Amino acid sequence: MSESGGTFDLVVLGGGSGGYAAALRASELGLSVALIEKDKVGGTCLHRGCIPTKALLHSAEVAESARESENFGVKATFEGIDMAAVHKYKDKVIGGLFRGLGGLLKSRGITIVEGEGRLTGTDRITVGDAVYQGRNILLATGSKPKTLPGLELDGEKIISSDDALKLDRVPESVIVLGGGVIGVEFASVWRSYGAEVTIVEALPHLVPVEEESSSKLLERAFRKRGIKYELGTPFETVKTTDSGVAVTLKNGKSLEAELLLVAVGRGPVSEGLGYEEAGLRLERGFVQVDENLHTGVGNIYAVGDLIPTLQLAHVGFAEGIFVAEHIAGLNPVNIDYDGVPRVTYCEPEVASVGITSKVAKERGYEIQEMTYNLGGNGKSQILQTQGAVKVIAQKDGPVLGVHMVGSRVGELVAEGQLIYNWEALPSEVAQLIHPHPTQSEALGEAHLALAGKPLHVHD
Amino acid sequence: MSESGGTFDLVVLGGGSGGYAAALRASELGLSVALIEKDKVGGTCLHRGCIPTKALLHSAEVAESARESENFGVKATFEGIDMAAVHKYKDKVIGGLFRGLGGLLKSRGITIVEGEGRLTGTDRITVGDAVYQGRNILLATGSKPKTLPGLELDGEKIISSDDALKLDRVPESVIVLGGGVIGVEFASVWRSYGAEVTIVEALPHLVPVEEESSSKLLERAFRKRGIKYELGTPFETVKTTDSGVAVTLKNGKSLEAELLLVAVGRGPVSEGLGYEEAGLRLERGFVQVDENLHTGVGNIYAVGDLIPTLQLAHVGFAEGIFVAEHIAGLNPVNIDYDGVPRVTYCEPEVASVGITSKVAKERGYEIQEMTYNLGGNGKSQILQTQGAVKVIAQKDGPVLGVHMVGSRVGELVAEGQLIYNWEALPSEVAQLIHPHPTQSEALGEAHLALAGKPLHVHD
Amino acid sequence: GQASGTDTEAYVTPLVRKLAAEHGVDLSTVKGTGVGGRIRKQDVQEAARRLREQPAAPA
Ligand SMILES: Cc1cc2nc3c(=O)[nH]c(=O)nc-3n(C[C@H](O)[C@H](O)[C@H](O)COP(=O)(O)OP(=O)(O)OC[C@H]3O[C@@H](n4cnc5c(N)ncnc54)[C@H](O)[C@@H]3O)c2cc1C
Ligand SMILES: Cc1cc2nc3c(=O)[nH]c(=O)nc-3n(C[C@H](O)[C@H](O)[C@H](O)COP(=O)(O)OP(=O)(O)OC[C@H]3O[C@@H](n4cnc5c(N)ncnc54)[C@H](O)[C@@H]3O)c2cc1C
Repeated sequence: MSESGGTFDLVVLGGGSGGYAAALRASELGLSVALIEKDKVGGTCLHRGCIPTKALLHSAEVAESARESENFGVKATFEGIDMAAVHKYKDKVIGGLFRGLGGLLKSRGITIVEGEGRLTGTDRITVGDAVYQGRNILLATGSKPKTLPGLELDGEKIISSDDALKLDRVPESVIVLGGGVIGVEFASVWRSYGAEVTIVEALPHLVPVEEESSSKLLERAFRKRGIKYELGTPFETVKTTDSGVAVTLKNGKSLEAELLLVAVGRGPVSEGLGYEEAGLRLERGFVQVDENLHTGVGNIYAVGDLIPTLQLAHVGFAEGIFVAEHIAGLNPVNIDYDGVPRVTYCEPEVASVGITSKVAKERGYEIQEMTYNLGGNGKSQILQTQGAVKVIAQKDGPVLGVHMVGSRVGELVAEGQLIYNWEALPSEVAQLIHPHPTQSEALGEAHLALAGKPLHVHD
Repeated sequence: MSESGGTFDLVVLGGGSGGYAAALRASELGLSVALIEKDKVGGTCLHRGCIPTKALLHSAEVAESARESENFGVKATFEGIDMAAVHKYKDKVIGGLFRGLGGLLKSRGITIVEGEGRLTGTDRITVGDAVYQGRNILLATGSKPKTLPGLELDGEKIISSDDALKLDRVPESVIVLGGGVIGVEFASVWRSYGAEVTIVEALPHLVPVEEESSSKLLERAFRKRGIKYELGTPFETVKTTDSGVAVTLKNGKSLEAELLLVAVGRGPVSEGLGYEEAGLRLERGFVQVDENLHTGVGNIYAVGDLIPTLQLAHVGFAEGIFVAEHIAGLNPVNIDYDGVPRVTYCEPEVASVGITSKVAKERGYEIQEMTYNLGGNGKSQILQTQGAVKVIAQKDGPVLGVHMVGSRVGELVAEGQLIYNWEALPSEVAQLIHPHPTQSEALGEAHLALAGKPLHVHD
Repeated sequence: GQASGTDTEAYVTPLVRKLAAEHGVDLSTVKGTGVGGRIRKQDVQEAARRLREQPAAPA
């Protein structure tokens, strides 16, 4: 026997970045909303993703800063990492944000349903015995760690990012399978904590979706930091041993370490939730949607990691907001995914927005490029970081891409986001002299040079 | 007997930010240029200003990071500051940038004249025996530390920023006279280095030209850091004692410390250089210019700290570039000084662009404001910094001002610079979801809220 | 108005808005060719060109 959970303008399944952003925006627009979450609102990003990893990365930064303090005239001794204290710090940050989010959802009058939901019709979601009927349904059940065929995670020696975030010790040595965002971030953390780290990546470069020059700069920096990597060499097998894991690669090499982190990507959470039964199209588990994020069935929409768009929290936010505005009849502009900023928060950071030079050429653009080396940037010299800012523009046209490597450059990509999305000409940026001495000047210098008026640029 | 130094399209007196930027841009535009510098190219900013202070501030950051390392799970012990090593680090940064600048000027074919110049006619500058004739003259002799009437600097116990940058020890205690940019930056450095610091400011607030809410946030942060301040209390006298200085204030209070830093502003370098004799108008020593930076005499222009515009290196750059383009006939757009970003690099940083709410009201704007507390910003929580981003917009109109306080917010003002100068509406910024988790999201959130679609905002 | 955030006008960027003002182009008459129907600078330039070529309305 099922009871009624009520009828809402919008029923959202999954309280992660995509789901809760939609719920917030819809309630602002006067819609009644139920948000169903089986675990904790905030989802992967807040509890097992963006926030905890960046807390680890910041304590890694503190460790490196202590280790290199004498370069800056500071006498300090680095003695090690106290993982219990790291977790305490990390959990405090998460806890504060979690309480804030909970309060926010409540204050907007959103009905929060705790429990596991299932799509049981084109306009309803069932949680236990209760049926939540929605004039519109939003699926936002997110993603979970993937692995390779035949590679089983044991949570002890062969682990996912979920396990890695709970590790109670600094491993002696780690093999990181996958040189994408998640892999290089953990590699960076563990190296700063003192571990021996080797990254195994089947493609020819670390962060392979980035501009090739960015990958190369990151590889150079990682080499200097003593992070090893095997590129273009697929994984073959792993065996657990008494002391850890023994990995063999397709090229015959074998590696040993205390741990293997499997960071080969994340797959959608879409099985057993009634999606196919309701007639949704799934591909490799991802729910397929049109440009309005509509599934093609009833009034069912889907957002976030569940659909095959960029797996980023702010994409989830943007998609959630879009769906809320769309069903409220606001006619929002479709998301330009090229214009979404990407940040990899390892040390040094990698950030980009817009398209790569490769894609620009594929699309037939005639382009101009300018790379400004951070060696010429005062603030970067003060931080003693290396890297570059590369700007790609259409010949006599707007900026098409911004690609950066260096400590803290993740904060600079917000300016790049405006430049790309507002289709600024290099000359329009060059008109504005950036504040001195900041790292943002490197972006300014690249635009000055592209506009034919280089300032601190060597030929 | 005078010999000829040659005739040039442009003769620049002073090789600081303003002078060298003009020289570089003029030479790019095909003009012949002589650049006369009595000391070192790069001027105040590179040798006694922006760069050395930011190096000290970064080593202060490293010290604080070591001191607070256990909050982040890092075991490290802070043992003290090695001033010799701080100077080595600072001088290495300066040296690298200085060599780069020298090479750049040479590679552009600029004639560098080493020596002290004097305006000896409306089209000539004399250096020793040599006369450099210019179809255009640019005066860029910059500024030097000022003091108050009756307050004499001895360079030992009563010092200027020039002396402070050379100090071979961390003082036990310092009184900083002046709560403007330079004063609060040194206060911040010394406090991080372990000194007892008291700031004396005659006006009611620290950084008194900033938005009042920014001043208050800085004051709160300084109070927490144990930096003392006396606001709205003019200085009366100082006496040197055996152990240091004894200062009395107009309100009767007296303070003692090892050192007194006088940071009450900088005055133009314009005396004895032939400026008045050539017919230039000076006010309180500042050379007066029109909106094209022309002095009204012959083809003589002036830029940088010598004229009564904002005393900032990037203002010098912008003005130098403007003059070069103007004399080359390019008809450049006049500088909007409200649109110049300002950063104070103490801990926490203060950054702004556009106008304050006070000025907005004086100009008759009806405004909307939104303050986003960094308490809601994930990355700021990870950094454990406090502060806020305040955005002021014209009612139903563009953004008029961005005002921020918090660690590292100086890098965020570059985005603010585009928003202000491109006259963006809050909704145009709100359309673009910022990368998560970055501090730049706080700027995004403020615009989302102003556009009527708050995301992570509590009512 | 823009500040309410509930408008259904197409999204324009400040640079496009400025260009339109400079050329006297009414944005509500311009069809965007950008992603999701965004009005791009080229669309404004094209509209401005058509405005210029359009014969002056009889007085
Ligand atoms: C280690 C790591 C680091 C990352 N770092 C970043 C970063 O720095 N920046 C960034 O932008 N992105 C980052 N991401 C990606 C980001 O976390 C995701 O893109 C984002 O969380 C996706 O949001 P979502 O709402 O689609 O899904 P999720 O956040 O996964 O949320 C889905 C929610 O649905 C709930 N749910 C699932 N099934 C049901 C059900 N049947 N009933 C009820 N509830 C259900 C889940 O419990 C979960 O709370 C990172 C991810 C990882 C793993
Ligand atoms: C402690 C401190 C910190 C600062 N921090 C910042 C900051 O973080 N950001 C920022 O934007 N600004 C900062 N400033 C301000 C910045 O340094 C100045 O605005 C900038 O240097 C002005 O440039 P200028 O070219 O006008 O003058 P200057 O840099 O002063 O250069 C003038 C040059 O002219 C030369 N000169 C003078 N007279 C003669 C002559 N007769 N013959 C030949 N040469 C001559 C001098 O030797 C000097 O090199 C700071 C200043 C100080 C003091």
